[in-house]
Formats: sequence, C-alpha cells, structure tokens
Amino acid sequence: MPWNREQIAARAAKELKDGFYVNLGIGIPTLVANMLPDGLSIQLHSENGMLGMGPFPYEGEEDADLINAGKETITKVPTTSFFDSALSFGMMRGGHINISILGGLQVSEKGDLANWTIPGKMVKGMGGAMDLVAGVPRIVVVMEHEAKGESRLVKECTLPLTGKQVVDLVITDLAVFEVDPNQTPSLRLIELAPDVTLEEVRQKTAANYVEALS
Amino acid sequence: MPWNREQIAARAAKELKDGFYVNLGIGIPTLVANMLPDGLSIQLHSENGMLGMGPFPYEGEEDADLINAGKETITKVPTTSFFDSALSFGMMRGGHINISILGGLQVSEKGDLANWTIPGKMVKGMGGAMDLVAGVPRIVVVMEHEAKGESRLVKECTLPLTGKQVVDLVITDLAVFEVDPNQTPSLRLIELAPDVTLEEVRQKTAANYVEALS
Amino acid sequence: MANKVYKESALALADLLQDNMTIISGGFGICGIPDSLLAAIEQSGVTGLTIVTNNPGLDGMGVGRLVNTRQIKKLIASYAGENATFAKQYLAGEVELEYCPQGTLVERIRAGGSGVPAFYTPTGVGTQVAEDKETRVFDGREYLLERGIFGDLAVIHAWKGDTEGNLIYRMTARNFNPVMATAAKVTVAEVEYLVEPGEIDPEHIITPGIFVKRIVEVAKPHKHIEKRTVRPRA
Amino acid sequence: MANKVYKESALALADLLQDNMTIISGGFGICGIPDSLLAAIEQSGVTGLTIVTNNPGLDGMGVGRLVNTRQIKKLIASYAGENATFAKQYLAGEVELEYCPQGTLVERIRAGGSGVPAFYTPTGVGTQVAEDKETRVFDGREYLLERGIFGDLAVIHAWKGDTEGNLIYRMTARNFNPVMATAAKVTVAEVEYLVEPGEIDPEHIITPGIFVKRIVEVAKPHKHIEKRTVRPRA
Repeated sequence: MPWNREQIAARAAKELKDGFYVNLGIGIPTLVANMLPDGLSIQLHSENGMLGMGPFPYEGEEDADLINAGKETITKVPTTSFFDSALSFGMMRGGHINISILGGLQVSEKGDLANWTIPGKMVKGMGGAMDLVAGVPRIVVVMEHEAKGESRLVKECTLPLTGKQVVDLVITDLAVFEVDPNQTPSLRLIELAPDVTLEEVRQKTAANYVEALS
Repeated sequence: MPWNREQIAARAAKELKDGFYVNLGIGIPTLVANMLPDGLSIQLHSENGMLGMGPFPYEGEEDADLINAGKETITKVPTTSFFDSALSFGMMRGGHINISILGGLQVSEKGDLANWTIPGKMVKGMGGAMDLVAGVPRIVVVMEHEAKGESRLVKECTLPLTGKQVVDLVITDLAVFEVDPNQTPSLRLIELAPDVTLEEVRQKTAANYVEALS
Repeated sequence: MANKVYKESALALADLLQDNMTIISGGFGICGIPDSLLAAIEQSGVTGLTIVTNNPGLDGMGVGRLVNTRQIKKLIASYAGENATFAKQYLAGEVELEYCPQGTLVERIRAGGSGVPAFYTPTGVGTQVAEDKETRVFDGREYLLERGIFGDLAVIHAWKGDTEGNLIYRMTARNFNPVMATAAKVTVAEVEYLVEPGEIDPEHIITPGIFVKRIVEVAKPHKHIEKRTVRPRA
Repeated sequence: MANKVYKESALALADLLQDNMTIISGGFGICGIPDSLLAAIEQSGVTGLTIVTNNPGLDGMGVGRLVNTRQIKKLIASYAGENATFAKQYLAGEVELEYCPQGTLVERIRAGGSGVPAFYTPTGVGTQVAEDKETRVFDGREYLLERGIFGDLAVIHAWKGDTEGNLIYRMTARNFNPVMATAAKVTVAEVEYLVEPGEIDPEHIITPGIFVKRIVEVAKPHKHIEKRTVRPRA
C-alpha cells in the first residue's frame, strides 16, 4: 500500500538527526513538524526570520506578528530567536542549515528540481526555494510519485528549474530514491513503501534509476 | 597667528549641520567632539559599533566594554545605539554618514589623501580610514600645514594613499582650502587663519591652488 | 533642531512621492507591512511605480492596495501568489514582474544600502533567474552576479521607535524591514509606539536612527492574519 | 540530546586545533576579545596559524598572546599598531601581514559566512589595497573585487549565552563578534554568563544558536582598558 501524506512525512522525519537545524517547505513538508523524533534537539528554521518554531497556537492566542513561511500563525519556544531576512538567508546560503525538506513538481534523474512554477498556470514564485537548494547541504524532496498519471521522476525536467543537481533524496508515496552524482545513473531506488512492488515503481517512473534496495 | 589644535578643531566644527551623523578620526578630529554647535542634533558615529557617542566617563565609571575607535573609554547618551561592525561599515560605505573629519599626513592638489602609514616607520594600518573616504560624501581633513618644514599640501602624495580624489575640505593651522574637482586647479584657498598672510601660505604650500577668499 | 516626527502618514510622504519612482516596501505576506504608509501612497495617486517587496500582499492590503489602483508599473518580488488581482493583471500583460529569489532579493537590498554595487551568489544558477546574467566560477563552483538595489523611497513598519528614529520590531514582523530601512534615499518608518530617546535599550535597537529620515506613529493598526492556524487545547 | 556546553576553554578547543589552520578571532583592540579561548590556543602550542582579526591586541593580550609565542604565520588585519612585539617581528620579516581595510575585512567575513564568494567595494580603489585585485566600473564608478573569508575555527566573546548557543553582547564589545560567529566551520563562544534557553528574550538575541557549535562560560574575566580617558566631575 502506498504511503499517504502523513506516512511520507514520517519517512522524511527519519532523516533528521540530533542537533539539526531544519527548514521545512510548504505542503507535505510542514507535516514533518509534528513528527520530530523524541529526545532529539531539532530546531526549525522559518525563512521569514525565526529559528526555533513552535506548534500552532491555541485558539484565541494567534498573533498576526508571529507567522511561518507559509503565512500560518505559529508560536515560539524557549530556544526561539528572531532576526531579519538577510541573516535568515545567510543561514541558508552559508550552509548553516543542515537539511531542508521540500515539495516537488518534478525531480530529474540527475537531481534537478522543479517546484516553483507551472508556466501559464501559476503566478506564484520561487520565494526562498532557490536559496534553500543552493545553500543547504542536504535536500530532501517529498512528493506524490505521479501527477495525473505522469511520473514526476523524469529524465529531464520540463518545468522551470529551482536548482540543478541539488536533490539528495526523494520520498514519494511509492518509494525512496537517493541521488548519488558519482554514480551512473545517479538515481538509486533504496526503499519501497509497504506492499509496493519493484514492478509498480518501474511502470510509474520515467527516470532511469538503479534498484539498490538494501 | 596660526590656529592651534583646538582652533583647527573649532573651525572644523563649523562644518557640522543640524541632523548630521558624524565620524571623527583620531587626533585633532577627536577634539571636535567637545565643540559641537549648541542646539543642533548631531550624532557621533564610532566605527567599532556605536552611534550617539557621549563624553569621557567620570573617573571610576570607565567600562572596558564601552570604547571609541581610538580605544578610549567613553559613555552613552539617550540616542545611543549599538550594532556590529558589518552594519557600522555599511553606514559608511552606503553613504549614510554625512561627514567625516580626519587627520592627514598629505593631501594632494587633486584631493588625494595619505594618512595611514609611513613605509618603514609606522606599523599601524588603515583601520577604517579607507572605508570612510570611499563612502562618506563629505571628507574634511584637519592637519598641520607643514611637517618638519615640508608642506603637507602637495602636488602628488608620496606616501601610500588612503583614497584618490576624496577630500572636500582641508583645514590647516594656516588656512582653509576646498577641493572642487570641476575646476583647475581643484584646490582653492578660501579662508586664512587670523593674521596669516597670503604670502606665508604661498611660501609654505607645495600644491598648486587658486586664491579664492570670499 | 532636526525633527523626524510627522503626525500622519500622508504628511510624512507628501513632498516625497513622484510618478515613476522606485519604492521599497517592508513586510512578508501581510506581516510587518507599512499599511498606513501604503494607504497614503494609494491616496496620493502617484503612478508608474516600481515596487520592490517580497510579495504583493493580498487584495487591497499592503502593496495589494497599489495593485488594485494600477499604480504599479513593475514589481520586483520573490512571490506573487495569494493576490488574484495581481495575477490577473500580470497574465494579461498589464504589469511587469521581475522574479527574484527571496535571499537574492534581500541581499541585493542589503548591498544597495551598504555601498556594495554587486556580489556573487550561488542562488539561481542553471535556472531562468540566471538568464542574461553573468556567471563566474570561484573555487570550482558557479555563481551569478547580482546587482544592489537602492530605492528612491523605503517604507517600513516597526513596532516601537524613538524620535531619533531608532527602531525595534516585533517577532516575525521584523523580516525585510531593517534591511530595507538602509536602502533608499529617504526611509519613512511607521511605528505602533513612538517613544522618547532612551526608552529603548541601546542594546536592543535593530535599526539605528541614522537610517530613518521620517517617522510616524500609527496607533493600533488593524493587523490581518493571512492563514489562521490553531491547535485544539489538550 | 546535542550538547554545546563545555566546562573549560581548553576542553572546548581540544580536538579542533591543528597547525596551519585559519582562526578568526573577535574583538576590537582588546575590547570584546575571546581572551580565555585565545589563552587555550596559546597553551595548546599549535603553530603556523593564519589569524583573521581586526588588530593583534596588546603585548600578551588577546591575539597578542599568539604573537609572543610566534604561533602566527600570517595576520589578516586592518590595524597592527599598539603591539610592539608584532611590529618588531613584522619589520624583521618574521611574520606575514595582509592589511585589509576594516570595512572590507568585516564584509569579507560576512560574505564568507553567508555563502557569498565575492563582492565589489569602493574601498581601497587607487591605493595599495587595490594591487593585484580586479577592478570593475559600475554606473561610472570604479570598485574592487574582494573575496569572502571562511575560517576553520572562529573564537568569539559574548556577554551572555544560553545552552542552545543564542548570544547577546555588551555595548561596543559586540564589534566583529557576531559577524565572525557566522564564518567558520566551527564557532566556539566564550560567555560571561551561561543561562538556560528562554532566559534571553528572543527579540534581543544577536547571534542565533545555529552559528555556535560550542560554548564555554568564563566567569568574571578580567577586562583591561587600553586607554583610560575620564573627565573631571563638575
């Protein structure tokens, strides 16, 4: 049975280690915040100028001045610090954030990521996504394996790129792939969701990859 | 009678206008702090991370954590703010400080300034002087007219430069010169110290200049 | 003695506004936006504006005010979702949009404010952001050359300010505001509380007064929440 | 659970120090210097160091400690007066000195810490600082290309820090410290007061803990004053 959104997020949460500073994108990545491994010191970074993000506020305690990058009301915790956008993006670009978990529209077999726009359809923007993939040393992409019957793991991205050769790990509802730029093909299938078969992944994946289940 | 150090500083103080943010160098410029025009709002900038510098502390109230760029103990005032060195030099380079009054070793007739080293003699350094002359829109140099019988106003600086064509006004013990890069020569004598003659200035000045007393 | 305090946003901006000027506006989403100053810009009717801001707010709120009135010629932003009117105008070719990654945007503004004309950044290499930009390799990695941004006017929102212009912010309403305060010929700050010099601890000041030319108190602004998210009480 | 707190400076540095490494050290003059950490570096005997700091302190104080013991191969600084031993070594050709204007120095460190490999600056154009450097004209003005600096180790001094590594500074002892904290593989902070998370207001934190890998409390450091200047009581 493929993973649902919560299960994808739970699998992503396993990538977090003690002492990590973590940036979570919008969508499925946000769910990871509720699945942080117990007993570990993990600080969540919000691009709009905050480290040490707490959970959503209790009803009636929302504060318009305390939001995350998704513009949702949040809370602070004892380790919280506030800072301006320049320092916030210095943290990203300077490699200080350990890992970022992001949503994706397409990931190529070389680790290219497209996740910020669909030309002619969306008027959104890259926000901080290009800065994250350029600066954060480990990029995990979580996404549905297919969109409208089309594989999101592709030979070459057809959508505008967020970054080239930036993805380290892809977690879909069907499987987990790592990207190792030193191997050909770079994309390696390392884990399957329960009851998902190799055959099903083969059928639904347009990218070239190596089966490397451990 | 030529101006003494205090009188040079007092002349320099006349360049300060209401609302100005001012950086004072070490030596004669420091004396300007005691001569700020009454009733004007003038904030003194210290390159080591402070705006709104107060006077020296009363004896016994010195604090090792509160010093100016000359490493002297100082005090704060109600308008004081503290910040880091990056923001401090951003203020300079970004043109936010209105005026800087600096000491000089040589000023050329084109407005070049040398004031940071005498090769083989001094092991000091430019500190923040090159940043000031590059960023602050108005640079006033205060210095003795001669050193060991040699004019400090020269055709070309022989000492290592702090900046090229950066000086706007020179105040010596004998006279005041402005530098107008749109005129030839650029250096213009605009004021004499009391009882100092044009003839004396001519004899003691190596640089070409125009006599333009008003 | 120099006075930075103005009684109303409209008065603080009156002699500064001109058609076709570049205005830098603080805020992230609708959090920490100088809404009173933006309302005064809306009222003034100036047009042909180039607006630099993270994103154009919501319909009729923040920079969204100037979208509705078609006062904007060009927007430089990292994100333009959440504003349907802007999206419609943009897709119809009625307004220019320069996408700039958020970190590049704030760094360009910081550069502009601190006398740095250009810098190299890894962000956007190999993407459409790199089109028409110089690239250069340092230590084996490719970077883009990006230019500083310096506006004619910056409008920002702070929580508390003193009459000297020293400012502090509140939580994530800080965002772009302190950086933008440094990067314009004239910076005008709206504050929720105007106090006397000395009332803000000099160690806590985020924006020193040198960057702020004018300041106006906007008592009790109504702050909207873009996405109200809560959790149940246990 | 990750622990950043070390009991002594020597323990905090023990496995980090290596000959020929690059160390970035906070402070201006002898104000805000990480003197306990520098004493531990002195004691360790590591040598061939490249030290990046504003100025090499006084004889046997701050970075001056490492001057006396000849542990320094190269100094990158904006100023080297006030330390006679360094001056003597330098004039005798026993130590390298790279002069860097103070604003360029701090901007290079900030760039290194924030992923910017190089930037342009007006400072030093036409001076010996420009020798061997690329220049480029933007909008009619000439600028120098300067590179970012990123150290193997940064040692800094803060006033108060919590166990998460969040730091605040005291008055002008702040200076280079917050910028240097961002620009090394490992940053070690000495603090006068170590407190629990939450004891420092999150609005007042200058250095967020993300930049600080290790922290050590140095109770009641003896702070010297370089130039004691006072005024008479009226």
